[in-house]
Amino acid sequence: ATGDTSKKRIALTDGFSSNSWEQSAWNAWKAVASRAVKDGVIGEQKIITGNDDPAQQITQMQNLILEGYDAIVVDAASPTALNGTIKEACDAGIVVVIYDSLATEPCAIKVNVDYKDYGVQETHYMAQALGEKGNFLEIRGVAGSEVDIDISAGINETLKQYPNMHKVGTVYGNWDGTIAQRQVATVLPTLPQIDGVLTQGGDGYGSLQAFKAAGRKIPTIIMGNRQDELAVWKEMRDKDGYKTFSISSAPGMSTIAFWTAQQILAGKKVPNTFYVPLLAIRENTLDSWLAATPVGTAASPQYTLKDTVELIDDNLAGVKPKDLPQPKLPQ
Amino acid sequence: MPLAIRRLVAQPSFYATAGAVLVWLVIVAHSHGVGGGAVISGALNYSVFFALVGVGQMLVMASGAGNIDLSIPANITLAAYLSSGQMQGANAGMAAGFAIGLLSGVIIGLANALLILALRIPPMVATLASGLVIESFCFAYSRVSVAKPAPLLVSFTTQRLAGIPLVVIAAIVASAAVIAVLKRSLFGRHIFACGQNMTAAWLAGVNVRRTRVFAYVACSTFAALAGILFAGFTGGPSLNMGSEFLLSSIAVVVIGGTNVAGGQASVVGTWSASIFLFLLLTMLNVFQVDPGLKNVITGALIIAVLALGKANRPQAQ
Amino acid sequence: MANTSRRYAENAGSALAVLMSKRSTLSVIALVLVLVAVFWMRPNIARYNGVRLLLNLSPVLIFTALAQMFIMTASDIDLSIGSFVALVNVIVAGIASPGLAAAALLACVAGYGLMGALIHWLRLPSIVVTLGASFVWLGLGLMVLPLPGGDVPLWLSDAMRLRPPWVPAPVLVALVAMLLGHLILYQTSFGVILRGVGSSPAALERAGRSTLRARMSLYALAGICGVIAGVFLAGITTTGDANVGRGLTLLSVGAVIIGGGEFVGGIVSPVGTVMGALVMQLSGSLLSFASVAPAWQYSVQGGILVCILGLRAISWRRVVT
Amino acid sequence: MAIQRTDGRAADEGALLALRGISKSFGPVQALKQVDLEVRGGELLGLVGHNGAGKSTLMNILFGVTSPDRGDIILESQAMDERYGPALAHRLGIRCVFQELSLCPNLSAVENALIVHPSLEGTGWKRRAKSLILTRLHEIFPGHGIDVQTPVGNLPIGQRQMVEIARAFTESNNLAKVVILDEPTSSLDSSAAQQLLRFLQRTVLDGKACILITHKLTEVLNFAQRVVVMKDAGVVADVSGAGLSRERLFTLMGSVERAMVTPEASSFAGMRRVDVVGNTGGPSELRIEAGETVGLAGLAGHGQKEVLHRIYAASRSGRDKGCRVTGSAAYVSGDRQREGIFPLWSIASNITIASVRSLSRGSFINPVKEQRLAEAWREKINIRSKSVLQSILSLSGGNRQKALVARAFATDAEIILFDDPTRGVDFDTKRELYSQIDSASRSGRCFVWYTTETDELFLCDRVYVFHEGKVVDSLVRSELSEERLLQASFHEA
Ligand SMILES: Nc1ncnc2c1ncn2[C@@H]1O[C@H](COP(=O)(O)OP(=O)(O)OP(=O)(O)O)[C@@H](O)[C@H]1O
Ligand SMILES: Nc1ncnc2c1ncn2[C@@H]1O[C@H](COP(=O)(O)OP(=O)(O)OP(=O)(O)O)[C@@H](O)[C@H]1O
Ligand SMILES: [Mg+2]
Ligand SMILES: [Mg+2]
Repeated sequence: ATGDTSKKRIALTDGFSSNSWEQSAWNAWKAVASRAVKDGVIGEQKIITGNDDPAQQITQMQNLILEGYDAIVVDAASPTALNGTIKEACDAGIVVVIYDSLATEPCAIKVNVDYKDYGVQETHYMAQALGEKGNFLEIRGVAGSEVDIDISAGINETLKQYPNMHKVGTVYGNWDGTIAQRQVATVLPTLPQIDGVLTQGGDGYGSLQAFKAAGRKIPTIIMGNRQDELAVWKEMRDKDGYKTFSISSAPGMSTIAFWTAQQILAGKKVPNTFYVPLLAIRENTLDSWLAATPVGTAASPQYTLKDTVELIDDNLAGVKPKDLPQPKLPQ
Repeated sequence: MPLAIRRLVAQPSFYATAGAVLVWLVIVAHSHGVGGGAVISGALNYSVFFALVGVGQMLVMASGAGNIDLSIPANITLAAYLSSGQMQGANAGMAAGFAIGLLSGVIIGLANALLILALRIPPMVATLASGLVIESFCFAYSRVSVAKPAPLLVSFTTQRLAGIPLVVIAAIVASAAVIAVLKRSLFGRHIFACGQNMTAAWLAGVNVRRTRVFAYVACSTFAALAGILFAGFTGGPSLNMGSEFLLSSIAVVVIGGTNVAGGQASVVGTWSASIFLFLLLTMLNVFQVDPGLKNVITGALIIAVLALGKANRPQAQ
Repeated sequence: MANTSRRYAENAGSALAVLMSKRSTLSVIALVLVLVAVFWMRPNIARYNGVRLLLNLSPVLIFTALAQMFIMTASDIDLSIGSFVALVNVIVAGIASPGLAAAALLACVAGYGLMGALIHWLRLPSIVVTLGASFVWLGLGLMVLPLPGGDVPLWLSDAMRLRPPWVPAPVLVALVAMLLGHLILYQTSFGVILRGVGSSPAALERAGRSTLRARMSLYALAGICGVIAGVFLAGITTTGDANVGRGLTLLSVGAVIIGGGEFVGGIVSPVGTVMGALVMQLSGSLLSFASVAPAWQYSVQGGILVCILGLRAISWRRVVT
Repeated sequence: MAIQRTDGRAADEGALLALRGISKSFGPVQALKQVDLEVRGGELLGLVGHNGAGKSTLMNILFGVTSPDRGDIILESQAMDERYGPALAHRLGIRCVFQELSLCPNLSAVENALIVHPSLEGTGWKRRAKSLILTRLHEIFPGHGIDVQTPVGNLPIGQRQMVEIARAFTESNNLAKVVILDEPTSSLDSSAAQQLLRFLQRTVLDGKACILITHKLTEVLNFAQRVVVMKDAGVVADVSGAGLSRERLFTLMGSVERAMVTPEASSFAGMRRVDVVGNTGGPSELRIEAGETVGLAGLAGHGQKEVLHRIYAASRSGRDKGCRVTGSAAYVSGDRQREGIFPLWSIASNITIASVRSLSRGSFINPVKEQRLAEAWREKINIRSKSVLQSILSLSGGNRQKALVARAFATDAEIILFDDPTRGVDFDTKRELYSQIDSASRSGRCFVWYTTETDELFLCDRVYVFHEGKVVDSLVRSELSEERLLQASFHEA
């Protein structure tokens, strides 16, 4: 749609604290949104970040409502706690678009990722890579979050198809390298040899460190898209041909959410929930993705308006969305 | 009870140590003896960071009721970033990395002391505020700079000598030095005097201000040291690497038998408590306990160890 | 510290000095400044609806801070109040039967009282007991509601939308909270005992009063305030989430201190505490209105705390010497 | 131990309360051995004895704060069981003014009065409590000038003591029948002390009983109708106060009266140690020379303590322009609870804390030297304990005070600042202390001595009298007289 949005104001509130995934999401948003402001596509943009605290994010949203933003993009720190406030925003005629961690309030537009497929894909990869057998460790995310439940369900349902793959342990790594390292270290001594680690992203690097520190054989660890995960993968691949697979949701989703908000303001019809493909990195694309990912961030495409419109249209038409745009190598 | 046992039980560190041993036995029993040694050396490898941070927090807490450092998490993170940022993944930058990391610790300690002593802001709030400010610096720094620890540092934190990680040996030496300082040195005497009664300490010729500044600086230097090493251990800094240390730094100190009201401290207890908490986590993970129940058990055990220790230890009124 | 205010008044002898010597004065000034800044930056907020939305969530922090204040009256500190409020929220949203939920809430208050008794009997440091308790509350919350969700009773979410004439509901809540806190601690004879236990339990015992009862009452009062905060939270969010209380604990400590309270000696001010809670609540909004860059948002928050408390120390000292 | 009884009255006759065969030990320390005591209505009973004799312990048992190992407490002809405690004691009309103050510092005098009167609950408690405490304050200490609405922690120690005393005599449904006063005058200046003693004399006329524990023997000699003497955990004498002479009391207490030490003129004259000009204003400045003992007199709370603090701070920082100090200073506070002892430490550590610096090489303390120093001073100053390694809390109040004096003497400070250091110290101990001061000043130490006891001022070479924070008079020993002091104290010179 091409309605005039040059006076419109769009804000982002991210309820999570600053891990590299979130940082990449903000960086992507900032690059795209400030460009849009400069180009006169929208009037004003703003980012507010949080502290993993839903209560704080509620306040932030209320402030954005008070400030009269036309659209608010949300990465919700709680799937439910913000519902009341989101409703309030919708009632005030504000466009609310949620991405990554969703909230359940129906009035908001949701940019979603098929997290169950996340678990399915990595488990299939693992089965292939290890000949459908072996001992596995599952690293889960934040207990009680929907994303964690979905990925774990994908993993465990797929594992049922492979009777010789045994899950011998589970820990919660909170998608955080440091925590994952500690949690994995607690269980390692009592576990038999581990052949593979099924992860949820952000925790691959930390688990690897735990295996190293314990002096154990390094298993096949599924990586997320953080730079450290990709870098260590490349390093081990170059050294002794280590093979693995990286899957993740792309932080650049925040820019899809941005353009979605802009399009709605411009008058486009958008489905209530639409899906963004997962970002899968394989050996052949590792180098280009790593090169495009600065230290301390996570691999992610930046979406243009055109990408977003195509994605929405594909979703509307019910066709499988195209794969993610490949990284533009830095000039 | 025979006298020897009574003495043992009266040690401030007794219950934390007993708890650690007990939990370890449960783990080993569960795994039918598999990995008993590995559990301990793994526990040491992690506890060392909590113990280092705890020893610093202990010095602050022993220096008087209400003294506490909540800026530790941010401090750890900043030191980790600054030092790894200096090292840039090369051994050549290691000395400079350590220096700059420790320096940031010293400066933070001085800043905390300034807020607390000069502006007379209660320590809990002052360090909460300074922690927030430091967090901003971490945040800003992490975006502009590449941070990677030196390979030598990485191997130092993971290498073992006779099954004991090198970094643990180093930390034990450092802790022994702290014990000596507390038991025998003027500073130790002064810090405990301040801890019991600041007015009395001042009137007895103790330089209260200097002692307290020293306690805060020592604390944040320990935290910075732990941060530098922890960055090596985890292969590189991350923004929330310190958050685990906020509550646990307090927990290990007090479970370890240090008097929260000040005036008395236990380095051994702090170590024991660090190991106890890690083994507790191990046990709950090994038993695959649900997250909810895991939290309940952890909380209840922290209170139980504390209560047992307090109930059976003779105390001054 | 105890006699600073008096010295202040003596030495300066002016009306201003008398005003400054009041414990809650600083929080009043801070609140006015923050409000002025907010209204100046966003003039359209200075209306019924603006204020209502601006302070929508403040009852949660106000009652959490009052809970913290009751604990601090006993010269203790509560590191668990945040997760306790979350637990209450989860109970309200996650337990469908009203009878059962009410019973659970009563048990929560009793649990708080027992925590006080435990701290008293064994003379345990409250900071660690409550630290342990924070894990217990969080764990219980996760057990009641492993996944965020649930539903709150309709009457509750409706009550949160009440719009009384003239004064927005959150402001009314703040006023009532102030009044209640003040009445309990300063106008009843029982309040005298409650404050006494924080400064000199031995003196209370020698006066023939039960310090155990006083301690337990303070903790139970804190529990009640925690329950009120949790119910407000449930009403506003309309669902339950065990992880929701994270930031509340330290904010509540900040609120009590800004409000003129002290960590030891049973010195607290309910009026100041409520003001302090509003200041903490609004300083977040201030950051958002001022469009502070994400990296520096923490810094500014820390800076505001330091400024307010530093100002208190400096302004007192200047007149003292 | 045969008890000497000179008033022939039979036991129990008219007794308000009786203690029978009370024994109490704290670990190895036997604090009380088979003690009997009766208190009759209408009498002011003096209870005296050396430090650690067991007086406070006995009173704590009587009041229910401590429970005895053996023996009975008989109130209103009934033996109390194990439920006996402060609450019951209050209900039965027993009141106690403790040696270590027991007011809540964050509560006002009014509120502190409330907490001992459960019956004041309900509306109007503030008004009623206020009138209760004010009436008593006016009655006992006319012209006290105490703000009863301000937290008592803001009041100077003397006023706090007054509040606590007045509170013990307030009556609601709870009457005050027996009031125990444990060293009540230790923080009062002499005029307030006189007011109190006269009030006690009056109040027992209407059937109340008061037990007065004090080390100021004149108070007992002049006011008590009966005197009970304790020594080494037991009662050794129970005599009528009428006609009791000082000498006789000393004999009963087991002390031999020696002549007061008469200080000699100092031979260090001329070497200026302290020079305070600034704030003291007034007709004379404050000057102290080596070897001199200088007394600070005047009513309690008129700035003497502040000057001591100022000298001490100046000796440590040297930044105070109005206060020049040459040499180092050591401070001995009489408020041992708040500014003296380190409760978690042994006696030895408490003694050596101020001198560990000189016992250390580098910054490490030599433990052997430290122990030796502590042991030496324990002996020199006669601290009653088995070993210096025992906890400081195992000492009685007076002995704790001795440890604090030992702390100051063990340093190499040239100036010793005394902040009423003999508060609650028995007569023998005081005398030992005086001779210590004398010999120390002969070796060039100088003493700045704030005291509430006029007797001690006569030991000083020079006395500065304070009024409202200023030095209003300066007297050398030859000019010193009780009248002069009083005149100057009230600034009527
Ligand atoms: N709580 C206690 N623990 C151990 N010993 C104690 C305790 N209270 C008193 N004592 C000991 O009991 C004895 C009697 O002490 P008490 O305080 O009754 O003496 P006192 O006559 O009041 O002395 P003073 O005149 O110095 O106040 C002393 O030897 C003291 O050390
Ligand atoms: N004032 C007192 N009141 C009650 N009990 C006391 C008191 N003083 C000592 N005790 C008891 O006597 C015993 C010895 O106490 P003490 O404090 O001397 O131990 P300590 O180990 O020698 O101390 P320190 O650490 O100073 O060496 C303890 O069991 C203690 O409970
Ligand atoms: Mg006594
Ligand atoms: Mg005594």
